[in-house]
Amino acid sequence: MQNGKVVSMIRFDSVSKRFPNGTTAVDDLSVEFSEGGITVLVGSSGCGKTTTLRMINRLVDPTAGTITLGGRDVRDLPAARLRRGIGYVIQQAGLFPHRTVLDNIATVPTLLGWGRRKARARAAELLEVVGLPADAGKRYPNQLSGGQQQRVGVARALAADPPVLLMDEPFGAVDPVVRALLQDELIRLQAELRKTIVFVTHDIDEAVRLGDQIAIFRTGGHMVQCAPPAELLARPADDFVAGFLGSERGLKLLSLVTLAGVPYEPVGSVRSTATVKEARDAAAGRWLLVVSPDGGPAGWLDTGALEGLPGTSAVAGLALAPARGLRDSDSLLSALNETVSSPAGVAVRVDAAGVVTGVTGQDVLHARQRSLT
Amino acid sequence: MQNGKVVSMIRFDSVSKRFPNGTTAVDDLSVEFSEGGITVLVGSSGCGKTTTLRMINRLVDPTAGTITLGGRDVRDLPAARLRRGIGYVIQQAGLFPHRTVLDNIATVPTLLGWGRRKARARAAELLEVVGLPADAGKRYPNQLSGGQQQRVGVARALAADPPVLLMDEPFGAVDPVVRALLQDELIRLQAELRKTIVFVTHDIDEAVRLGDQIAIFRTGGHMVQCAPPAELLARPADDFVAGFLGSERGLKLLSLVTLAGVPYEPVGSVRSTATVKEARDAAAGRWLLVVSPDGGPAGWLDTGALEGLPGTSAVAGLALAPARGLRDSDSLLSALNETVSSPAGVAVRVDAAGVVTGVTGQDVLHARQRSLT
Amino acid sequence: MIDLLSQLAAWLTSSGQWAGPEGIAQRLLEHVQYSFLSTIVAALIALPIGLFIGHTGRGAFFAINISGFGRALPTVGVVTLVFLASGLSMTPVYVSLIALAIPVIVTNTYAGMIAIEADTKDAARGMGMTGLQSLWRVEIPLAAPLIMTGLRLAAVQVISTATIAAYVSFGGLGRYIFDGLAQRDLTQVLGGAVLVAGLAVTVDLILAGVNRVLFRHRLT
Amino acid sequence: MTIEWQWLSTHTDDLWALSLDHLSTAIPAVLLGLLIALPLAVVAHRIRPLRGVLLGLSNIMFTVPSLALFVILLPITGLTRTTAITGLTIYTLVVLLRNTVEGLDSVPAKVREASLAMGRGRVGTLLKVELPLALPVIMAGVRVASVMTISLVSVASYIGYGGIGQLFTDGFQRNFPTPVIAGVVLTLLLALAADALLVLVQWLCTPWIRKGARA
Amino acid sequence: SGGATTLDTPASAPGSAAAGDSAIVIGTANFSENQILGYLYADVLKGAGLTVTVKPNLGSREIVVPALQNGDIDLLPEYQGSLLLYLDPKATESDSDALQKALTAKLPQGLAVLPPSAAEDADVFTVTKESAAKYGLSTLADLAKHNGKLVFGGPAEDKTRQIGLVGLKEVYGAEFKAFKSLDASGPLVKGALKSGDVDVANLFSTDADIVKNGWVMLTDPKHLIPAQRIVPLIRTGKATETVKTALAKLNTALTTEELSKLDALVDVEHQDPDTVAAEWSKAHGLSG
Ligand SMILES: Nc1ncnc2c1ncn2[C@@H]1O[C@H](COP(=O)(O)OP(=O)(O)OP(=O)(O)O)[C@@H](O)[C@H]1O
Ligand SMILES: Nc1ncnc2c1ncn2[C@@H]1O[C@H](COP(=O)(O)OP(=O)(O)OP(=O)(O)O)[C@@H](O)[C@H]1O
Ligand SMILES: [Mg+2]
Ligand SMILES: [Mg+2]
Repeated sequence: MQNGKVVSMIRFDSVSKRFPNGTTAVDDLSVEFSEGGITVLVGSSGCGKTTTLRMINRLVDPTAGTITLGGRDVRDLPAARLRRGIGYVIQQAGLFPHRTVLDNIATVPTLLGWGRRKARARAAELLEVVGLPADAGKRYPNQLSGGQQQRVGVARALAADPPVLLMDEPFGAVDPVVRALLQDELIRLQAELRKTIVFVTHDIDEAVRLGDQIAIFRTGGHMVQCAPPAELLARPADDFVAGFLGSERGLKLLSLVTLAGVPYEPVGSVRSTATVKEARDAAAGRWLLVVSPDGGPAGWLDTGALEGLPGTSAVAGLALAPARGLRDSDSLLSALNETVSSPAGVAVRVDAAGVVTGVTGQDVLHARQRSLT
Repeated sequence: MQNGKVVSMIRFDSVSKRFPNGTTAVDDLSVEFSEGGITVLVGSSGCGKTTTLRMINRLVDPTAGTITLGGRDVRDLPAARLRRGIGYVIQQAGLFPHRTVLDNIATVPTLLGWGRRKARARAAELLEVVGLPADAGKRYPNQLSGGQQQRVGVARALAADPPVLLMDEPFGAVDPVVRALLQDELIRLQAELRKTIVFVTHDIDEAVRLGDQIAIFRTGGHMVQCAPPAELLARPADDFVAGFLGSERGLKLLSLVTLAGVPYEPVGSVRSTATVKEARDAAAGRWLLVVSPDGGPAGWLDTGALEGLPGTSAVAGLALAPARGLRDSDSLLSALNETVSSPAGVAVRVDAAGVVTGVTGQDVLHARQRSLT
Repeated sequence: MIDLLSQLAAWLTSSGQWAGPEGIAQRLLEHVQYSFLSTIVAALIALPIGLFIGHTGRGAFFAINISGFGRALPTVGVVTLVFLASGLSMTPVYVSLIALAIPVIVTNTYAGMIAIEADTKDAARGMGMTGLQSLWRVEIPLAAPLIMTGLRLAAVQVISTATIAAYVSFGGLGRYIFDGLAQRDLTQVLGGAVLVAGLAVTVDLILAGVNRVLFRHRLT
Repeated sequence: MTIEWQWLSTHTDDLWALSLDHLSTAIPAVLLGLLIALPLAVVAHRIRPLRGVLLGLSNIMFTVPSLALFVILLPITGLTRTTAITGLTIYTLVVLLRNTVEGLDSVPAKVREASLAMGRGRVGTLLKVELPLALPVIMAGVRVASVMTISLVSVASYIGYGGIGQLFTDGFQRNFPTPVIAGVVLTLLLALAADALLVLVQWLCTPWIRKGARA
Repeated sequence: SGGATTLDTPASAPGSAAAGDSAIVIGTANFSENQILGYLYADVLKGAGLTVTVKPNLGSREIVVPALQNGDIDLLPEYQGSLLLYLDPKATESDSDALQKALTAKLPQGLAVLPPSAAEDADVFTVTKESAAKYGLSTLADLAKHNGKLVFGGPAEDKTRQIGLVGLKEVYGAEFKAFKSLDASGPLVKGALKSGDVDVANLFSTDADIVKNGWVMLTDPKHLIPAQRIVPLIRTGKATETVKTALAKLNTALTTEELSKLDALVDVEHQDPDTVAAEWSKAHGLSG
């Protein structure tokens, strides 16, 4: 891997691709995809994302310009050799239907002459890495669900541990819930593996979530802007980009900023084991935070509901509005969501152990202001 | 239509559907789909949405229970007659590939014996209603884009002006941008036509956007909750529903509430024709609102940038941060987005004519609190 | 070989060869007549069967297997058998040609019918068409290209097999093949073969053209 | 027309021998056809302009009446089984070629591409990915070709290699339906048996389809 | 049993290839009489201790004679007149000795005819009893009286050969309304004669159906029709003394009458040619 990082920067120099039928799929593209990071290509259908990707592993040859990988022109290597060193996850998995899952994953190791036993062992290992049960290995692709197939596709691309990974709408075919799961897994994997990944999608949320860098393409094969997501959201280059990022661009930006450093204020609270009298004493406004024995938020108590109850009766058992504790690593967006959802109009903050430390209200918006400098 | 409204309430009474292979697609469903409104059925794949829909026009017959339409059991009419009175938009359009677009749209009028001329005239009219150019009428479906085909599908269902419309993932096959467009059109159409619509989707955002009422299904054909979107977001019946609604449920709710009634505060501003001196005098904080000659917001001026400029020079030409004016009909969510995006941390409010009336800051969140009662 | 070809050319182009009751023109006419009649009758029998199976989905097993069965039926055997049963007439020829054509038409019609997307059939029913309306207005027009292909395949096969008429003493282009064989006249055999193949290819091209014109808008 | 059961019972040996003879013409014809069709199909599949030419040629050959074809071959290959096999092989090509090309076409572009992208060469992709995936369609062609060939062998009785077809000539000349009926039935049985066998072979060769219950 | 349709007689199977020069392959054309003759040849040769294979049903003369030249087969039962006309379509010889002489002269290198059998299976032009009465037909010369009125049926080759339309016109001045291509004394021509589709049919004299249906054979006063005595056509290399002697014995014993009987057994009784042949040669003490 260390070795991988050194040779894995991808650079396009005035690259164009014109198909014989006259379509210009990519138009004078110059860009660098940084090492060890995820570059996401987005843009509407037919804007040349796939073509850009496929020029890297030479499934398509550019009509002009050069592409270098770690400083070497990709044309210097025989195509098959080059490709064995680049993982490729094809849109909708593109698995070999006539091979078992294990054989699918072992494709590149086998081509590299690893020997059957070693290749299979590696495949079994990867099955675990992508979160599939071991017995899935013996099945055929069409015996798996769409989401599982996507995982196999990723595992297959990772099999020979290539420094570079090309992923073409790898999560395109699955429903939003499974998609979020797969994204989480990719983030987890990448934290460990630090591959140079080029990732194609047309889902801007996915791009913001995964990308260290986002390249926005426009029909005709022009790249309009290439920047880290926060910069893109804060300063879209033009109306096309702004339009593409959607009307809630400001809020999306909040999802990129964490709560770390956002101040919190003390909050009046009672333990869930307290009595009604204790609760009345602690109450400052209409809503009182109830804390569970482990120190985490149990919920918001409507103090109006205390009226008429005997002072000695227990708080436990009274109806609580839900409260979620937010850690410093949570995003401003989730804090804002909490602020909006909770009846008290504030988000409960907790420390790394989950113990309530205070609440943040309007400061969420102020924090946003500060991050805008 | 008036007539339509009287007879178009749809009611399920303990309806179940078990397919011969043993799958229970719908399980003991009792629900009412209100007249003149859109009821959206959501749920993950295979949970019985399509089956529920198809039982209404008897493409599927329930194994138990009764379905009434405007008080009459659907089984009282011959199936073909019943269906001619119910518009049906099939998943991915389902157009007749061998008929021109016009003939496709004229299908039901022709079946009803309207006569060729009249049916065609009606079809041409509908082409316009769904926003297709007149010359599209002579083409065949496969000469249209996915989004255009969807429109034809909707037009075909509307052709005989049926009081009831069944729409099965009508916008499933198109990209998000076109999808939003089609949704807008449906909302516009419905405001005019007030059909009783049953709409299937698995996109919760679409459901929230379109539904007067949302029915959430769970695999196995159980309906878990059926309620207006605001209620659903505020009070999901259980964890399944809450999970289905997504983590930013609170923010989604904001999209359903308008700014009407949310107070605004006066804001210091200068005309875009003002001088630097006038701007310095008007400034209260770092950011000053610049108003264009028509009274609308031109942008935020960083007063720090005024330093060192001659007092007589014009404000016009200085860099402004963008500001969008929000009307009372805009949602709290867009206001919040503005608050977060604008450097001043407030949203600019305008009246119906687009003239700046003031700004709203923290009150957006307070307004939310009020709406929670 | 060159010799043979030039003889063939001479045989095909000599004007005497074309005229008269034994001439090529007459034989060609007979051949077309046998083939046309057989194909039409086969279509009249096979189309309803194929449409019924395709429309109702009942008897699919039958449809799939009849094609195998039909292909396996040895034409020479059928001709002989029907000849022995019915005596010297055109019956054996027609029976065997029709038997040859039916399975092709049935299977293609059926294939055309089941290739129609379920969504489209659903749409037809959902719009309130009755079963027959759906069949006439949607299913048959959509299956038409494949049905035509079936007719085309059947016609070509029938034309090349209609030589069998000469086996039981009747006319058609097969006469040249059987007579040429008996008279040890290879040129005549070859001429007959070329004429039959030419006729089959021509009919094939014509039907393909008709297909293309009729269903032009489906090609995109 | 009555069947002389007596004749049947005294001729079982002959029927058996004829069936074997029948198959020893039909089987080599199909195998040879396959051997020729596979490389041609690969060429037709890869080189677009050649596809029309090759398929067109095989179509035209198919329209030549079988008897004439045998007779035309006689001066070249003599009165031998080779003549019968050669003629029948030419007929199998029309089906085998078309199906193999279609089979190769049916391989999803994604899968072919996946193979290339993993770093497999063109030949490797053909052998390890395209042909196996085309197998169902190719086998469908082999089934049709086998059944067709089995029924066509009888035409070769005109040159003495007709297998079961000899029964037709015999019955015809003696005005004796029994052998003819026996021949027709026997041909059908052989064809159906061959077909069933091929279905089994295909079933065994394509475990991924067999087990793809979920698809 | 090894019936009319098998490829090999059981006796021939083992060691036939190893037997080298002494092994003989007999071919027959695709009609039953020729097959019976083939099996008779086989029986007597086996009786003489030779290894014999029979390839029955090989096809018409046009297919079988070239096969003999190629060496695919060694021996073939033939008919004098037809064979000569096959070799020389213009030949006019008609009596047996002349034919034999002409054959010897015209046969290609490597082939020879052995002395003919007493049995003959000649072409006959036949009409139904009714036609004979109606048109007053008894000899071929009578045909000319009805020129352009009658339909002639026979195998396709009759149209162009001497013992057919050509000879009938040349010798008897007979002309027909039409010619119908049928088969050689097979079901087609007999069916056509029976149904009236043809008036005059070319049949073979040994055909049992002639007698059965009471058909009238027109006589041939001008000797148009050549003798059709049965001759073994053989590759010279195989014509050893043993073979000649054995076949000569058969040829003496076999008469036209006997042959007709054998034909009837096969064609009418549906017995197998090999069985019929075996029984006959055994009965006549020819199979050793
Ligand atoms: N082999 C080809 N020949 C001709 N044109 C092609 C070819 N491949 C792609 N194109 C065209 O090039 C353009 C870019 O295609 P590309 O596949 O790169 O788009 P994309 O951004 O990946 O789109 P999508 O989101 O639909 O996958 C399109 O207009 C496409 O039609
Ligand atoms: N004709 C049928 N025979 C047997 N089972 C069926 C049939 N139609 C649907 N089902 C089953 O019934 C269940 C519900 O199907 P339905 O089509 O109503 O789901 P859905 O909610 O519309 O799903 P999707 O979102 O995938 O369209 C599924 O498990 C499906 O497999
Ligand atoms: Mg793409
Ligand atoms: Mg559905």
